[in-house]
Amino acid sequence: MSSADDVAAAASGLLEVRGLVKRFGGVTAVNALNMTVRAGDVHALIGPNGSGKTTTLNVISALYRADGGSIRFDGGELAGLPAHAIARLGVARTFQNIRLFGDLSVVENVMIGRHVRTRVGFVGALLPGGATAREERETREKAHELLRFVGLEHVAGASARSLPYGDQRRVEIARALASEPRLLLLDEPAAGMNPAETDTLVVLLRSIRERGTTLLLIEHDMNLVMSVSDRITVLNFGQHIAEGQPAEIARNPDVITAYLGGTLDAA
Amino acid sequence: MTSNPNVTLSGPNVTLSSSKGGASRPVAIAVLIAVLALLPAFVHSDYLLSLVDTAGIYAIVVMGLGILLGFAGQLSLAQAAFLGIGAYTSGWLTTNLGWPAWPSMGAAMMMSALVGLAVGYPCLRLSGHYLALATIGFGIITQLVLINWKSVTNGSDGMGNIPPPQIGSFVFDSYGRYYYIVLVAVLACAYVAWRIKTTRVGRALEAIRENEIAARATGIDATRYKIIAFVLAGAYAGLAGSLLAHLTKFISPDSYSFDQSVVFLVMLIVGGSASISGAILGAVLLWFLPEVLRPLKTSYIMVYGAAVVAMVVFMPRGLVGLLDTLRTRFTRRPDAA
Amino acid sequence: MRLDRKNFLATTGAVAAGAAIGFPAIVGAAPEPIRLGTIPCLTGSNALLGQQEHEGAALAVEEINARPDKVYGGRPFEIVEEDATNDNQSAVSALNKLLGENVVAIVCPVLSTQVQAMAPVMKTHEIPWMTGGTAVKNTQLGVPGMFRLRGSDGITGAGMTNFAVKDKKGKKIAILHASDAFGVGGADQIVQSLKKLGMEPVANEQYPKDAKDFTAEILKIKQAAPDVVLMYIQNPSDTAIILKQVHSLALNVPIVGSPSLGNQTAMEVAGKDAYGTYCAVDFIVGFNSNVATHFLTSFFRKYHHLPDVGTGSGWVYDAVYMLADTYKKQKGTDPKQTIASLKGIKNWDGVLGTFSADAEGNMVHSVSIGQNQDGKLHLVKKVSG
Amino acid sequence: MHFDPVANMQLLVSGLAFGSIYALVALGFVLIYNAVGVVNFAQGEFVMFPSYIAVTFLLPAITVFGTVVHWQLPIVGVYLLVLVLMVGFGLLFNRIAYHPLRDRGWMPVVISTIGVSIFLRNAAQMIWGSQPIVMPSLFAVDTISVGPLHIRPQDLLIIGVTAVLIAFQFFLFERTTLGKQMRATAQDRATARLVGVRVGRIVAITFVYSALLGTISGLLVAPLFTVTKEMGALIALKAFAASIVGGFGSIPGAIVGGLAIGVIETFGGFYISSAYVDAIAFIILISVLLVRPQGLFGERVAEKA
Repeated sequence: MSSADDVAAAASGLLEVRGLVKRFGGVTAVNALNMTVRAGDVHALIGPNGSGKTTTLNVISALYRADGGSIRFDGGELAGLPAHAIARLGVARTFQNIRLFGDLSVVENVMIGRHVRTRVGFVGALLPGGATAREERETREKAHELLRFVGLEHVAGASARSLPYGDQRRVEIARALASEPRLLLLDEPAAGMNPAETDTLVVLLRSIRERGTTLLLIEHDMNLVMSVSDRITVLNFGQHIAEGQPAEIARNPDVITAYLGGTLDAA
Repeated sequence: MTSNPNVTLSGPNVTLSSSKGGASRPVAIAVLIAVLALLPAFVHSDYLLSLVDTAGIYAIVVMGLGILLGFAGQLSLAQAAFLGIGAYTSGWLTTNLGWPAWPSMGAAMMMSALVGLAVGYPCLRLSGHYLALATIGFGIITQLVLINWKSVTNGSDGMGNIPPPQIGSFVFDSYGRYYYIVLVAVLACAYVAWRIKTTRVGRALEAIRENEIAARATGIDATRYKIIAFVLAGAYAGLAGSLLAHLTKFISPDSYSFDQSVVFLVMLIVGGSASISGAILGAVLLWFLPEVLRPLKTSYIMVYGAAVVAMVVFMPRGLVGLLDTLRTRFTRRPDAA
Repeated sequence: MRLDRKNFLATTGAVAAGAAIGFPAIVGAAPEPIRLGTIPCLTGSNALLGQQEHEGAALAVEEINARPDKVYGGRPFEIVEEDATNDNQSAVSALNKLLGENVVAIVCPVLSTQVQAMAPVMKTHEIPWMTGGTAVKNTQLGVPGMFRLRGSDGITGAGMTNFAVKDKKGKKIAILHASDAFGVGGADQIVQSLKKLGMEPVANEQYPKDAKDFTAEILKIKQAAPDVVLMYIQNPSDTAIILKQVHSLALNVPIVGSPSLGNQTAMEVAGKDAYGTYCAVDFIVGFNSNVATHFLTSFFRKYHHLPDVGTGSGWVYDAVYMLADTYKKQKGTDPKQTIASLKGIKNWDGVLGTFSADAEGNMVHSVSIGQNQDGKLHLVKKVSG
Repeated sequence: MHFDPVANMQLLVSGLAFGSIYALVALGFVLIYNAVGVVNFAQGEFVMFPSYIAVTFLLPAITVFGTVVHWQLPIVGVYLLVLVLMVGFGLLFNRIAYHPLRDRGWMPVVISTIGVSIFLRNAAQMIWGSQPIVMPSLFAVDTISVGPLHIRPQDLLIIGVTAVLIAFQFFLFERTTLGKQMRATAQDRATARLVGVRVGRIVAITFVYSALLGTISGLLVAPLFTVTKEMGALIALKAFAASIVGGFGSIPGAIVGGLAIGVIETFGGFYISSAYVDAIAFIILISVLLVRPQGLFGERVAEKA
């Protein structure tokens, strides 16, 4: 890659990770990671197990505190901000091991996703009618609309826990989308899905991108990665070993070595 | 795998119980309130009325605990201490400064809410059993302060001559009259809890209860909302404490013990922790249960203990869950096919 | 309105039977019993006190009902008992329940805080209230018909102090007391009595509720090197444990305790550790009237253990007998009339001594100082308040 | 208040004795917590109930259900009998209060153990009445004097038995298959089940062992405390505090926490205020929690996202 490309990428980077370090005890999980996610892209973060992908996502969304480096989102520094503030700035996410509000209904899960886009506080809640009722109605409508979008409107009233695995993942996505994020972090969205569900997911991810949401995606399913990604960053042992378009990555010898000599011929 | 259509059974209106409960719900509530308002016209026994008054006051404490534990998932075993703080604030203001009862009640609520804030803030770092123990510690310390800070609390002797509230020359000095104050307070507290539960704040609290990490990642300032829950639980208990003080007119530190906090917790869990009607039902049932068992003489507390175990084992979602199940069983049959 | 299911069934049964044979149910019925209310703490951490209260009342009623000379108008006593449990709220509801039960007099719980919590309700009912609660305040609450059948903390505290200072020649007095209302109230009375003598306690230690280790308190008192230690404690179990620890920590000075020290349970539990200690008591075996001797023997026959006369059973026994005598004398059970009669009680002989009512309703005006000699209490002297 | 070395020694012995009891009961808490992830609020009754059973068979005469019985048996036999009965008690407790609720999270179990605790306390009152009962001591003398120091042999016994039990527990957990299975169950029940541990049985054994620890604590303190239905309540609360100060789930933590609370309380009662002695313990506890939420010996729970 030429340096001119880098400058261009940096100029339009929605998320810029520079020199990111995260240690657990003596283990360095993420080591001086650089990564640029361009606005409007589907950006995949791949690497073997234990390469620090999820840790990177967790540091970006402030579930872990970074031990060094910077994370700039739309020009502002994220490192040091609490998780909820980052969500407020427009970074939403899903989790590798699904984290739904299990006892609540599907639509309530998505309504909670609207939290940062709604205002009514404690005092507002006590006042009957007016603005509160309107906002409630809008929140609910918006939630139903999103459930339609992910294809789950028919289970809106069911408890989130009662859904099959694949549907739970889609509820998580709908919940994340409810905050109208500019950047959506997806941690292995296809895990546990059957091929049919994965196909639906691909369609869904594409349409999310069409809505103008930037995606940063961790995924093991290389078919999925290669078919939806605009750019790919490859991690190994917490370090960035390659970044580029899917085709470049598939040819990169370092990447192939990292995957134990396997080939990424699926692309 | 496609999703199972059966899961839609409960439907959004049932599980959300918010705006559109159908026309029957407001009517049912109005009828219930009307019946409750007429109660003293039919019940003349001071004994029963005093039980009802106290049950209502306990329902307020338990609703407060419901907001903290049922909604937000934070276990506190210090509700009795907040009850005490409310009672003593009211008692001190009326007997020492000569305040009338009404503003004292407000002050009692504020005071307990403030202490709730002070306790909630450092306790936020703790969860589960750790939080439980920190609140037990706070409760025990509060009771010790009530016993030993004699210049303000009058120590173990307690504080007497707390005046009843009055409007003009109408004094709320009988159980029947006081009933209306309790009724209004219970309804107001239930309304507040219900509004919280069914709007954004309540959803945020429930999100924290269900999964705090996901809640934070969704943009919910968990710290802030947990403090709100602590403050509300404090305010509810403070109001209840004050109501109790003006009803009995005498307070002493032994009423605000750890054991009493445990009783409130049991009331909530038996009623159904995430539900407002559950909190009220639990409080009323477990306050009346020992009274009903009185004819068993000394063995009744034993039976009460066994009943608590049985209720937890056989009614997993509390009384409210049991009622829900029964209702579903009787109303769903026609369209079950 | 009576809520008791058994009574309801009995009444309906009688009415039905009466209707069946064409007679009104009243005719031929046994004389209506005199219903007497009691509110002991039967459950909770003060259950021991409640049990003793219950035993005293039950014994008295059993005896009276068997003695035609004591029964007024052939009407037997019937006890309506409600558990005051351990908290004020339940005590008040127990009281409210009793008040709906058509009782003519009520024997209060022995805990003074419960009595005070009940006071607002008691004020609105003019019936005799018989109490054993010793807080000075109890008879000053403005409750019409309040009578105390034991010496108040004022009398006891002054008696203990005077004995310690004058008889035991104590110059340095230490106090050890419980943190409950009884302990604190009593300790305050002792401090006041000392003040009257121009003295101050060299140590005034309070131990917390449910404490089991008193090493810290006892060592602190030991450091103050007192001549006499005064103890004001209600719970007999606490008393016994403290005496054991006083002994094992070798605090070898005269000890003068509140009535619980001379209490049967405490003496049995403490055993040798209580030998030689003094206590202020309402009652000492062998130094009271025939009434007392009779009470002790029949109590033992019925319950197979000795009563705690002062704190526990004696005052309740006296209360029931006093009411029986009064009903008989005034030929009626009208509560207002009874209050008036009780106010006029003079030199009435009971288990706890001779009762005379003063203006506030206090009936006992002196206290005995006893010494535990090899497990038995011996009268040292009688002191008045 | 002048500094007095003798008084300090005296306080230390007493504090250690009480601390040992807290530690023993705390071990019971920790075991159950480790095995099933809940706090047993009836742990205090695990101390109280066996004490009553013991005095029933030890005393020359005792009132049971209102009738006097004279069962006076030799002390060793009684101790064995109580231990056997408490094995059954532990099994029954598991069956009634825990087993039906095992899949329902920790809150219902907490409530059910509270229910059992209420039941047992009042059952004890029904059976044995409200009179405090003295448990005869094993020792002929109450106190031995070492120079100016007065020591109760019972205190030494408590400290000694606790030390032996801790050693036994160490041996059990580190050296025996049963202990290893208990540890495996504690750490990860699903995995334990996979490798062939009969989890249900191990949980039952845990309850039994915890009941036995309570029993031994009860037999040790009863001669000092007198047997009452309330005797276990405050010990249990302090032991609960001790186990949290030490770090919940940590066995060395429970021991150090128990001893620390015992000693701090006794010294606090002497040097600061005996009126606030319970507050002292809890203030220290809350401070420890705020500085080190995982307790002194607890492992920092790895953040998981």
